[in-house]
Amino acid sequence: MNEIYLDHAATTPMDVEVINTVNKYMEDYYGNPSSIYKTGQIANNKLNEARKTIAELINANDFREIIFTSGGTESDNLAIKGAALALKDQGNHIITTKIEHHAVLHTCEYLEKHHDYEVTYLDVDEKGFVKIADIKEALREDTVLVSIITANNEIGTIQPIKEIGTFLKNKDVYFHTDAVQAIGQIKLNVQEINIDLLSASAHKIHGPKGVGMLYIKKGTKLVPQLNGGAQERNRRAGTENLPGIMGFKKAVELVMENRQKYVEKNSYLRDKLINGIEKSIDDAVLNGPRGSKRLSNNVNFCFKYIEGESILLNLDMLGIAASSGSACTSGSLDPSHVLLAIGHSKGTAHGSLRLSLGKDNTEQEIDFVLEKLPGIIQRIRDMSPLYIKEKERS
Amino acid sequence: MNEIYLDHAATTPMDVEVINTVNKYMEDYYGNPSSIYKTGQIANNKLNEARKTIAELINANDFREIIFTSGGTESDNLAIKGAALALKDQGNHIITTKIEHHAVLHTCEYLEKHHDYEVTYLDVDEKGFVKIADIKEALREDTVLVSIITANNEIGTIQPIKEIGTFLKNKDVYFHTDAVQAIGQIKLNVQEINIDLLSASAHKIHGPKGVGMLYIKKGTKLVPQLNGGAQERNRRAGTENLPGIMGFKKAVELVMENRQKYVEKNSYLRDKLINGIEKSIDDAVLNGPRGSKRLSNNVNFCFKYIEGESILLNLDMLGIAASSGSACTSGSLDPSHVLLAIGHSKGTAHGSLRLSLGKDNTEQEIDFVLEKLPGIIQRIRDMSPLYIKEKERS
Amino acid sequence: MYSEKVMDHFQNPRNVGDLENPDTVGEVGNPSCGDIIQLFLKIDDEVITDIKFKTFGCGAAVATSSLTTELVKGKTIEEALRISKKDIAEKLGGLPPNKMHCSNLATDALKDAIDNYRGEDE
Amino acid sequence: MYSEKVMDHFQNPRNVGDLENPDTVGEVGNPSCGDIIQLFLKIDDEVITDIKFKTFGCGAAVATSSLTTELVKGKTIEEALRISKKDIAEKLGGLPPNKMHCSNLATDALKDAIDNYRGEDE
Ligand SMILES: Cc1ncc(COP(=O)(O)O)c(C=O)c1O
Ligand SMILES: Cc1ncc(COP(=O)(O)O)c(C=O)c1O
Repeated sequence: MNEIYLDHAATTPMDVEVINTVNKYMEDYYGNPSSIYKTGQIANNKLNEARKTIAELINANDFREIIFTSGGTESDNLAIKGAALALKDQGNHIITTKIEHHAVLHTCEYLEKHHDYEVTYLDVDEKGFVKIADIKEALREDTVLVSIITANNEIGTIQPIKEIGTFLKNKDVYFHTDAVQAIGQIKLNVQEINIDLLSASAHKIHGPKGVGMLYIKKGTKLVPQLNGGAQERNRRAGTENLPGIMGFKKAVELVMENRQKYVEKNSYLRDKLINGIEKSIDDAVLNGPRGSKRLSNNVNFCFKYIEGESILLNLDMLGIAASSGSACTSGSLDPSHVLLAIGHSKGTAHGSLRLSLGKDNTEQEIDFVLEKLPGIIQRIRDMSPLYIKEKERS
Repeated sequence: MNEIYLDHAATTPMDVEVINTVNKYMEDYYGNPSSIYKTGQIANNKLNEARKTIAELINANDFREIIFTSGGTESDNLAIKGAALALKDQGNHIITTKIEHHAVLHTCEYLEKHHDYEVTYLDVDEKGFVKIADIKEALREDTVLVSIITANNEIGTIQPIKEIGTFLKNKDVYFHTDAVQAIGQIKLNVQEINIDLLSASAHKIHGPKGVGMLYIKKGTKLVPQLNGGAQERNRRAGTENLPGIMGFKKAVELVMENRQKYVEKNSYLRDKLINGIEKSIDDAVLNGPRGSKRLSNNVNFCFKYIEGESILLNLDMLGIAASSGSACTSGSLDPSHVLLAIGHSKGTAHGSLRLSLGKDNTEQEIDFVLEKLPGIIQRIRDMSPLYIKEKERS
Repeated sequence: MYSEKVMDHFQNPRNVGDLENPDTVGEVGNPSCGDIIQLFLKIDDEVITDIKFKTFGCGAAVATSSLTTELVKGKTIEEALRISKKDIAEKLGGLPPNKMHCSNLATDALKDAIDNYRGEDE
Repeated sequence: MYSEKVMDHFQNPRNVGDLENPDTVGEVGNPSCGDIIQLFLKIDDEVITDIKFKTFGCGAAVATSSLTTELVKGKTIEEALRISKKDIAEKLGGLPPNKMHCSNLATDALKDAIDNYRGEDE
């Protein structure tokens, strides 16, 4: 049975060119980039080449504005804790949204708990959009940082990041965006958008796991969070993972080369999935917006009366890998904070299914999912006490 | 020109078996270990296999006591910040030594600066040993953590870690040790030694860069430092780097298989280097102890009247890769804190050279170094105003 | 994650559905928690002669419901009440640590049904 | 890290050593900082006719010493004093950012030597 992998928002298979790159660097470039002998200096030059490629991806002004981390989570932690602590004397208020990734939310909670910061978690509308007016209202004298996700990992909502950046321009706050889900699909221009800090992760774009980056606009103050050696210009200690970083570089090159093509292909498959599900399954609620303000690879539905994990298990039996915002997949009791933030009841939020596309998904795979999903949903609903109740009601 | 790599304490070339392992997992195991579908569950099982191997290496009681990080630096940061913050209500005093790696020292400084902790930095003797009596004296009611490096990365001193652990038993403090340099060479038994937290890094034992681990004895409280997803049982967020972790596992297997053989070989080469240098070069001071209390792969000398970077550049011209505790190699003004701690003047400390052996170094390589080094030292001394002055004096 | 036995019960749940005129019904959970289990029982002279379930919930919730119905069918009420959540988890070849709470639900629902039957609905 | 020109001067330093009866000597730095530069000059009618250096220090310190001696030999004192650290760094094809302070040392030592020569040892 061939796997139909539809969980690219969680992680992506590595591109074969990326694997080959990592391989080459594992074999031939073991030098420590901080050393002055040749193998070290060569490694250091390679590191800087990788910075240049990534700077190009987001149109950073200078390759030295890119530092490498162990992934999106670390980048978010460094950006938020690092910037907040650096501006401690200026204030202790942070603005973010209710639909951030846990890497942002739990980092904010850490600052609340361990450093007495106050955090405003902005509401979003029923499609997941943040309103500029809400940011405006939340801004205070002592606000030091605004952190807003570029595109949501669960429901695919792409925020009006440029408007937000423009609004924040000349305000005395740092603007951070978690672009982990966005960089593979959206052309971002940090200078134009006026971003101070931007997080990304390699394994979401067919790169290696355990590698991320943080864009730090020149002049942005940051208290390092991994303390130790002088690597990354004293902003992130630890021996640099050159093979992984070069794999990230290669993955970014492939994004720049193929982005448009994949976005077009995936948008088509995405809409086919959305339309097909809406046509064949009752009481299926699309989460997030439609069209160009939705990530080209994201499909997310709540199927009423049922619970998400059962859907996943049934799909898995057919070789379809997907994910859910159901609490039961995470071991907690609360379902996805994102689905609650867009207005779902907990009961409905438990029944969510996310299908996230990648570059290699085919139309046949989508057709197969569309063929099987209605039966699965019906089978689970037939078992559900809620489904009956609803039907009796009507 | 073939490189003679003698900087294994900085980083090691990956073993070909490790490369093959990483490769295999890059190609075939892309599943997200937190997911419930098969590829995810398989990845999760593999993660746990890796934990088991590493638990075996250090004789941990349970594989769930091992969590993965991005390297030694992160492990040190997590252990120290995490434990200190978890015990905040119990006290805010930490004991460590003056010869820790920067990953420990700068982390302690972070806690001093951002969380009002008090840190006692213990002196060491002229060979780099910590005295139990000093720990005893430093211990206070409000001490929550003692962090002492197992074996020093610069001068190779192996601490009496078992005595320290025994002394700390039943004291109400956590005991952390940075075993980054040690695990490849010394058989450690965390249960016997009574260790609560132990840091290690894969790339120091011919494993991949960007992967580390922290042993967290069952019941040890820890405030997570990378906040986000629920990975690593809520102790370290971020998508797990399975290929890297499996490479770490393989490297650990190779350590268990070959440790004794390499330690014997390297001890022999180490002593040949030490004796040869002492015989052929005047005013060369060995840093650190001799014999079994010294890491089998570590050679470190101060050559008086000269500065370390010049030595490295001259060695590099001959294809010999080495390192120095000279400030000029790090861009700061102060030379190695370790060399100062064992009693050297700044001037002498600037003239240090570390040669650190690895499994593939040969006796011919060592002979070549011994043949070339005296000429290099003499050439630099002939340029040095200090050398003349000393000679005039005598 | 799940044992083969859990997956077997999840894929082929025994006794799904409801009974036309049950002698008693038990229900625990609510949609916000993500789990609801309903049990429908026929009881004849203290013996559970038939039982069906409906479940809204995860794989563990479905499997524990299914196994519970299988175990208690034909047993007396007393015997049925002696089945513990631990028995259920063990008979399923274990449950993941974070799913242990699900294994309570089916036995709780059974207790609820029997309480209702005996009129002890406190 | 270092440019080819720096490495050339480091490998083949010009004018290393000292002079038997120098007309003046300049020295800056100290061992704790990791850099000392000594310059020995012969001066004839305001012209630097010979110059030698001794350096304790890193690659940049040696190379800047070497280049400085090369540049000033044959020049008048006035001309020599006009050579800035920036000139030195540029002529060496640049220095790494964290080594910029080393490029001060040689010009400072030259200034010290000339100050000493003129008796302006403040
Ligand atoms: C939006 C977003 N931010 C952050 C992360 C964390 O990235 P990583 O798992 O690479 O640490 C993810 C992915 O899990 C994500 O989707
Ligand atoms: C003793 C010691 N601790 C910590 C580290 C940091 O490890 P890493 O570079 O893997 O973060 C090193 C190596 O640099 C080390 O030698």
